[in-house]
Amino acid sequence: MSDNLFQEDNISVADRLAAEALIVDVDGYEGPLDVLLTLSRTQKVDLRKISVLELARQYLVFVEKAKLLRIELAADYLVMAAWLAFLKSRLLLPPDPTEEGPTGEELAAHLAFQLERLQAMRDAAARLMARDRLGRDFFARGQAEDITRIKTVTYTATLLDLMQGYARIRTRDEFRPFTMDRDSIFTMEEALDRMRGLIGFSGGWTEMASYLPDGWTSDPMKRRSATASTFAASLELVKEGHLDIRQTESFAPIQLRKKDSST
Amino acid sequence: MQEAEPNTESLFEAPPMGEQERMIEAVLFASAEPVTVRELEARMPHGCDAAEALAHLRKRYDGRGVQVVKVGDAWAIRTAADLGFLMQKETVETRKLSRAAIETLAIIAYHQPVTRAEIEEIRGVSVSRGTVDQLLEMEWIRFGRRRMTPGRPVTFVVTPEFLDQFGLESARDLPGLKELRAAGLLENRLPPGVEPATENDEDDDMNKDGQPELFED
Amino acid sequence: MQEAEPNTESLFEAPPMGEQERMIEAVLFASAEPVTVRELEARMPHGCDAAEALAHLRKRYDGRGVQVVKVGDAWAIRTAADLGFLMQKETVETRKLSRAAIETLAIIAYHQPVTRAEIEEIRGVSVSRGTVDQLLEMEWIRFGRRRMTPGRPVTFVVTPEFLDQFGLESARDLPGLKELRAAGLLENRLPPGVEPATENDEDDDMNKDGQPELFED
Repeated sequence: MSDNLFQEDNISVADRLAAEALIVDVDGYEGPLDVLLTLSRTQKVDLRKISVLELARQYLVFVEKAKLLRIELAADYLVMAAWLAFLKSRLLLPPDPTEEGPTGEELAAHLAFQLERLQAMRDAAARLMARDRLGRDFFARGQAEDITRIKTVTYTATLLDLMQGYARIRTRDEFRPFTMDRDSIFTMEEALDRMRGLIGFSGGWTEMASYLPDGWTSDPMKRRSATASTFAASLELVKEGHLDIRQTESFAPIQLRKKDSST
Repeated sequence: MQEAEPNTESLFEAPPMGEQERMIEAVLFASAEPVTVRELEARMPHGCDAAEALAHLRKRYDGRGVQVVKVGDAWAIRTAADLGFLMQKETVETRKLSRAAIETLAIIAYHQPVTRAEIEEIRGVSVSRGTVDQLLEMEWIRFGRRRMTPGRPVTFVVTPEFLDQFGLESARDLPGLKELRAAGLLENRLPPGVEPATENDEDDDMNKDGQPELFED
Repeated sequence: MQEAEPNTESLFEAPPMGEQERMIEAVLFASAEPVTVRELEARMPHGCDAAEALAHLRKRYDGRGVQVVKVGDAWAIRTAADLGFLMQKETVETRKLSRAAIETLAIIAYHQPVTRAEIEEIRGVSVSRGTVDQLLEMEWIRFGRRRMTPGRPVTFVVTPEFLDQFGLESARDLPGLKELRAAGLLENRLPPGVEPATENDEDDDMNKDGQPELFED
């Protein structure tokens, strides 16, 4: 029974027609989410009550049909198809307790949320554009007045001018390399030398920050340079097989440990 | 007459409220752009209460052919929307926005401040450079504060020009905003299984002068 | 859409006088030129009496901050003459900042705090005193702390007025190089070997350390 659902033989005529209509116009769609939203309308229910399983099936029909018609679908359509096939199997098979990660229901709920949110934004955009507009429905002063001509010159520039100005200079730099003279640079070579000497003594996990050389931790410029080169040196040592490195989450301290040769 | 010495006069007393109302009426009529209360008071004699005078003026124009409207924290006079049919001569041909640009604009308005990645997550497709450029150029959106998440992405917000264009007093008056929020559709809900990015507000690697490392490349 | 009806409707009856007054008010407000009675009637629904509505409107604005005035044989809304002193700001002339000033400002914004010598090194040309003075006078930049290096040169930083002007909440919100590139602003590559346009921002009384006497107060 459930096997049947994986076969594409039992496609209803209505599904085929719907899929073909989509394919003819595939260029007119803005990606897989847009197609899913269009397909979901055939269910004729509130988006909150949509059957994601049914939707996944419809989408897979659509992709299958495109293949039959030898229509090149962009990669993101195929990625969505693979993901929906995975979701479908998760929804149909009993949950495997050993498997980690979100359940099929959670994934389905999120997809339904995405569709509802996209639809809501489209509705909102339509309501926004339907509002009375300046210069179309209501109007500003047609003739700003100039009674007393007291001329004061002010100079203006826009953010775009500023960015373009900066871009102009930096683009020039690509051909006339610019280097600031900086004395607060701790090179990676220096860091590597230092680390090689130190890692032999450490047993457990130690924060990388504790490897920074003395006198390089208070001045932010120096600390930044020392941190960057120590981190680069650590990666090099990991690559060479001397060190383990870990970070529990974004912005958490980076920790190092001498690689235990017994494990 | 008296106005020749508004400065010396004002040392003693602010003009009567009716007079303040006239002044605001004149300034708002003369200007095509919205004028802030601060700008109004800077132009008026010392001691004037532009906010109160504005409230009176607004009431006076209630139901008339022109209206005193609020745009962000500024004020402007605009013709009543129901008389738009008289103005064919003044209508300016507005540039047609693409569907992508309209949706992007709506997402920025309803979700602001919002990053490019978030816009793409909501629309399900990547946002083309031209779309954002067009909206920036029209001055309907601008860069907002950087998001304090990895990569420190810039955010986009809508501008007072946007509010003026659509006759909104503030972004809180966007149509359907409350309902969308109540339905949870303005939340930035991550797909299940994805760790939320930490909102790490202060970054030690930033020196005192606000120079993020981004600018050092 | 609305235009369709008034014509058929008006075959029977002109809008009430109050409504005609509103129409004239809106048209006079929005049009760039004074409008004649004939033009007014051509725009209004059939059967309107623009002259009578104008007389009412004129009376309504009597003594207000703006007046309905006759210009030749046409009509316009103008600020009351006694309030002219409020309009001075309307005639501010704005000019684009020079390229040298924009580049200097951009460098200060992206690299602050930055010394004059560093600005010159980045721009590749000397920075004229006039440029810096202009930016200081506009209150877009100010002096920062002195750099603790030989000569103790002063540094420049941008001001809150600058952030306000450019709609930024902090200097950190300036788009980074990567974003400039994404926005297509870094594409204007000069072919290798081509000298950038020479700007002789000469400044002779400046010594090598970028310490003109200006800053030696």
